[in-house]
Amino acid sequence: MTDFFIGHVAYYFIVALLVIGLYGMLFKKNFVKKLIGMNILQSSVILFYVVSASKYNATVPVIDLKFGSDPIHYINPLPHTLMLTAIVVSVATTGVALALLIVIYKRFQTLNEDELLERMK
Amino acid sequence: MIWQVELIIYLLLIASAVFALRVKDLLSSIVILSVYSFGSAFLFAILGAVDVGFTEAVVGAGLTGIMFLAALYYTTRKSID
Amino acid sequence: MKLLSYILLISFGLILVYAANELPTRGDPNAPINRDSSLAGTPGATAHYIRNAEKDMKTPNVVTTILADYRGYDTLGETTVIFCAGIVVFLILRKQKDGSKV
Amino acid sequence: MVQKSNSIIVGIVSRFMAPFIQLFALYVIAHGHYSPGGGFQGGALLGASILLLRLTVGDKGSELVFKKEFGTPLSGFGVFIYAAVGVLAMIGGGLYLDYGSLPFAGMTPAELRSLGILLVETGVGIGVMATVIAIFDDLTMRHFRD
Repeated sequence: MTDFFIGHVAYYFIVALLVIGLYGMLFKKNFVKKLIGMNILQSSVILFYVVSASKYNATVPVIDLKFGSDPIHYINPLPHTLMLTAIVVSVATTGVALALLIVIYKRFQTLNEDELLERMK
Repeated sequence: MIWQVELIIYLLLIASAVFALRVKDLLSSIVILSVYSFGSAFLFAILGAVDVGFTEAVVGAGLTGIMFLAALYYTTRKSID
Repeated sequence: MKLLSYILLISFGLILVYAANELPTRGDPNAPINRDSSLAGTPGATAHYIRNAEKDMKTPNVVTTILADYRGYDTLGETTVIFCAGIVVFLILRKQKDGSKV
Repeated sequence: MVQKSNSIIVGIVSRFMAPFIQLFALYVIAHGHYSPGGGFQGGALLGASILLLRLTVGDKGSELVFKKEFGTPLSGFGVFIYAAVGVLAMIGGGLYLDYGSLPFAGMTPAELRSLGILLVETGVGIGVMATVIAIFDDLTMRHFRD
């Protein structure tokens, strides 16, 4: 039971982070808060991939002469690569979203969802 | 891969995520988001993903915060919820 | 209506927790992601990358080799995505010629 | 439009720190073969050093380092370097982005692949750096002030 908990506790926390991010995106009315929730959600998904790539009794994926190139000694590098690109794309999407926020504020003078819907009429 | 250390960082992550969404002032909210990013970068590093941790520390804790600040400079920092 | 949304959110989290119980133990060397070959018998990608990285391109950092060489086409598209994001921000925020509001 | 910082200490310390950050970023790009690092991290660090100058020294001082007009064209140039390396491999007789057949004489395919990775990472670094700076400059454009 303890072993199961230790092996799976990371997943539970990641689910909690994902739900928190989703809560921020769905229930917060302020657009910046929604963006912060989106960042938290993205980060939790990246965390999930990295956690699932980890391996006991293994080292970082840089080939070491002491171990040779046997895959059993190294952590799985493929999810790291994919998540590396995901992080850099996330900063680009954040930039686009912030540009849209600035345009919205310049035109409607608000960042609140309800007020925005009211003023768009 | 010491799971007690990981547990502490996960608790820090959850606390910072909740507070980043709860705080009324958007400026402090962004600073707490940077704390969240840096904590997750530390977690990546101890999970063995040094490249991902490096990137997250530079991008998540640095550049994203700067961009949010630049956007807040032209909008408002008050939030109702 | 708000209560229903909360219930949906919490049940979504519970479903994810239930699904996470079926995942392999974290760090298990025999998990499907770390296996040498898949269930169908085809060789696993990761093992191939780690075995051949040093021999193929004299680069010890396996993440760099996968990023730039084995999956170079992927990274090309990804760089294009970043470039497009820069262009889009420029197009959204540029000064309008007729002086109209953005 | 970012104003110059009023504090002398912030200005001097950030002007002192920025070249070292850039040096470290170049080291990260060039040494990405042997240690954690590569184009994305080095480019983000280069961009961060310029943004540090933008935030503390102000627009006038930091445009001596990186002009605002260069942001968007340079990001396209980074992508161009990446694609051009692929075309170069095609000229050498291989497939697209197959660095083993780059047309440089006197090198084994393994060394050619190592060189190709370095060229590609340079392109990625330039692209990421320029895009980050361009996004920041667009977000803080002058005509939004009035």
